[in-house]
Amino acid sequence: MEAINLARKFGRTSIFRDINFSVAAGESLCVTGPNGSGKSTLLRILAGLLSPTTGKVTHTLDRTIPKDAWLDHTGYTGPLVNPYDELTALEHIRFAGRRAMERATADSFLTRFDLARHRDKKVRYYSSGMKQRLKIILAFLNDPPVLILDEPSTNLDARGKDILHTYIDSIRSGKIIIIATNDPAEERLCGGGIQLGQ
Amino acid sequence: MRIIKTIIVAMSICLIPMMMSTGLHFFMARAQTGAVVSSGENLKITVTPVRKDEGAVPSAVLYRVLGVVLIIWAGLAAYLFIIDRRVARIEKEIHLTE
Amino acid sequence: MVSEIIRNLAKDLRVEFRSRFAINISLAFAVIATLALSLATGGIPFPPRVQSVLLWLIIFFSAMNGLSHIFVREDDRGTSLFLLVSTTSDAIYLSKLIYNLIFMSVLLAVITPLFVFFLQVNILGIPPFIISVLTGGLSITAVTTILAAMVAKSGGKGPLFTIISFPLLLPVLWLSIFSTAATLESTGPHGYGTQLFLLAFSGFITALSFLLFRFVWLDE
Amino acid sequence: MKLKHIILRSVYIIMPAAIVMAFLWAPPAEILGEASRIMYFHVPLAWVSVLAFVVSGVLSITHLADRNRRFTGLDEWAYHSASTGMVFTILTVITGSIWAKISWGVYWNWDPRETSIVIILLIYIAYLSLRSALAHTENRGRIGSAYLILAMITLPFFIFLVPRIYDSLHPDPIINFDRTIYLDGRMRVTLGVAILAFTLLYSYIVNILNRIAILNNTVEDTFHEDH
Repeated sequence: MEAINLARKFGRTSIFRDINFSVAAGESLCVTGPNGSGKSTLLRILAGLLSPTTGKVTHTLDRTIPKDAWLDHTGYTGPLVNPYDELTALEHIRFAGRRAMERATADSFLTRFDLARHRDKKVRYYSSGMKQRLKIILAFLNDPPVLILDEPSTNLDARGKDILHTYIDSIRSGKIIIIATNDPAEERLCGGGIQLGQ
Repeated sequence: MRIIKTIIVAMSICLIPMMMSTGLHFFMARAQTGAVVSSGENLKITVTPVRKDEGAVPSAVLYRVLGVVLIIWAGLAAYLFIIDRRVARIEKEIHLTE
Repeated sequence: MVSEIIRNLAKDLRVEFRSRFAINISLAFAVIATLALSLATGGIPFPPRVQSVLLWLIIFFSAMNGLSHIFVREDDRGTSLFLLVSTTSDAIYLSKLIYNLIFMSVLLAVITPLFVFFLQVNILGIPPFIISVLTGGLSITAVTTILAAMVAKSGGKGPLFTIISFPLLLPVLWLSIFSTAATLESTGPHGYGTQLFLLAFSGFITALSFLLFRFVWLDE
Repeated sequence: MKLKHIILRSVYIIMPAAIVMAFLWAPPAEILGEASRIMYFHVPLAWVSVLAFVVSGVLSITHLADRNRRFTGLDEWAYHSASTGMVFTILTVITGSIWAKISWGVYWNWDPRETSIVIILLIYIAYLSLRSALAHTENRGRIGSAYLILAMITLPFFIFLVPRIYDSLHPDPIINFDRTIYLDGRMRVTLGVAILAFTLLYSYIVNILNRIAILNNTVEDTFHEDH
């Protein structure tokens, strides 16, 4: 994945400009910076949810992928990705799974993130930490080659963070992982980093 | 994805003559049954000029209406002219500063 | 693509079935309007032309109450980003269109019999009547689905949906009123010109909306 | 001064000429008499309404089709065209109903032509309220453009079909069974000049609005760069 001269404006306000980097498979990248420096915006541009005002992002798997198809090979989660209140965890997994999901796979994800007991509970009754775990499961679900995680450890307790970090470590090989964070523990997970807001 | 889109565009283009033909068919059917609302038969406008009194003096009302229309136009024209000049001036200033 | 549409549709049906309030409000509106009309007339039947106008007015306003909900809900609950991450915009449009068609058929299935029952409508040609009601409903749904997405993007501001739908629906409603009145009035052989036209029109508008949807739903 | 501006500013000469011609030079019509002179305002106004509608639709299509953003501000241009068009549409409706009162005896009778101009008016109202509801969102231009395209593509079916389904009181320029307007030579020239004058007026107003929008944008841009 490569980004050239990215800049983004909202209306007339410039958020950031001149961002250049490239990430290869197996590498990871941390985006850090104070609040309001455009971390989330940058991540949404990389996921193809927004377009940059100027500049260009290219995704290359075995060939260059058109922008419409980015989301097919990207797992994205962030503070604005909210699950449906009326559905249970299992129903979410069934909805977000691109391929027909085997029951065992879904169960292994739920067990790993300590949600197995709540799999048939509606998300309406979840605590914010449980919701965050579900959101992380949904991002990892399709085993995408690119993972874009916006503040993944928000609302997680120490145990939750621990599970997340070990899981990220275990799937690291062959994937591109981009994390926006302000947590020093998480910055250590990444190979490289971009600092925004200077 | 491209293919699906092309098919859809082609389909919608095919629909246009179909819509036109069904519409016209509908019209023809109505015209044949004679169920036409023809309240306007004897009211239709015939805009043919009066040839006889071509040299006749137009009435005073006509001049009055003409005057009113010209005044309205003068007001609008003045307004537009002022705005145009102001915009042109600012355009010049901005080009000077750049 | 097809599997995405099915996944999305199953999810929408499940979510909507669990909350149910959109369809309840639309149906309650339709029932109240029909009963109020019937009560006001005191059992004297209207002429067919007026009956047809009233029927389409009730259908139009009930539809306006409910058809935008499927998009507005996604934006209200903040789930639209999750939806976008999980499926493509084309699948979103098609699944929402199918959902709205189901919604509209439920609405028509309740409104029409109720209306016929309470306002003493004497239908002379039953199959053409049913077909003209169905094609009218189809056109209304086809036109308003993309408009519902626009309204959702503007924050679901109350009467905006009715305002922007009305000019585009006026001709459809006009033709539907006309053809429905014809089926109420005459026993003679019915041409299906208007119904065919509306069918082709909804196909055309659906194709156009499908092409335009990505510009409405995706952020720039 | 550029040629474009010279052409646009010629409206200051052509418009009064058209007004004077309409009142003094063109002969009055047979039945309607002097009142027929309203034709030289009503017909050009109606023409400009439709023109503005089509122009804003075409600009919207270009705005959406232009993926690499080679042109900027097309959606604003479409918006200006639509809002100017709306004023002209209202004037068309007013002059039309005066004419209708004089020749048919009623201000309004839902003639198909009247219906279609009212639908155009409603579309403009809907478009403008949609745009104001979308204020401060990034997608404003694109959603507004999508609405105008939908409106522009659906309307012709009804404009061309409905007058054929119902009989029109208006002289029909498309199929003339027996209701063509027979115009005198001088009337024809006056009408042509009037149409030219009103088209120029419309283009001139849209041009000024565009220039103001461009100025606004550059001023705000430089302001944000400074701070």
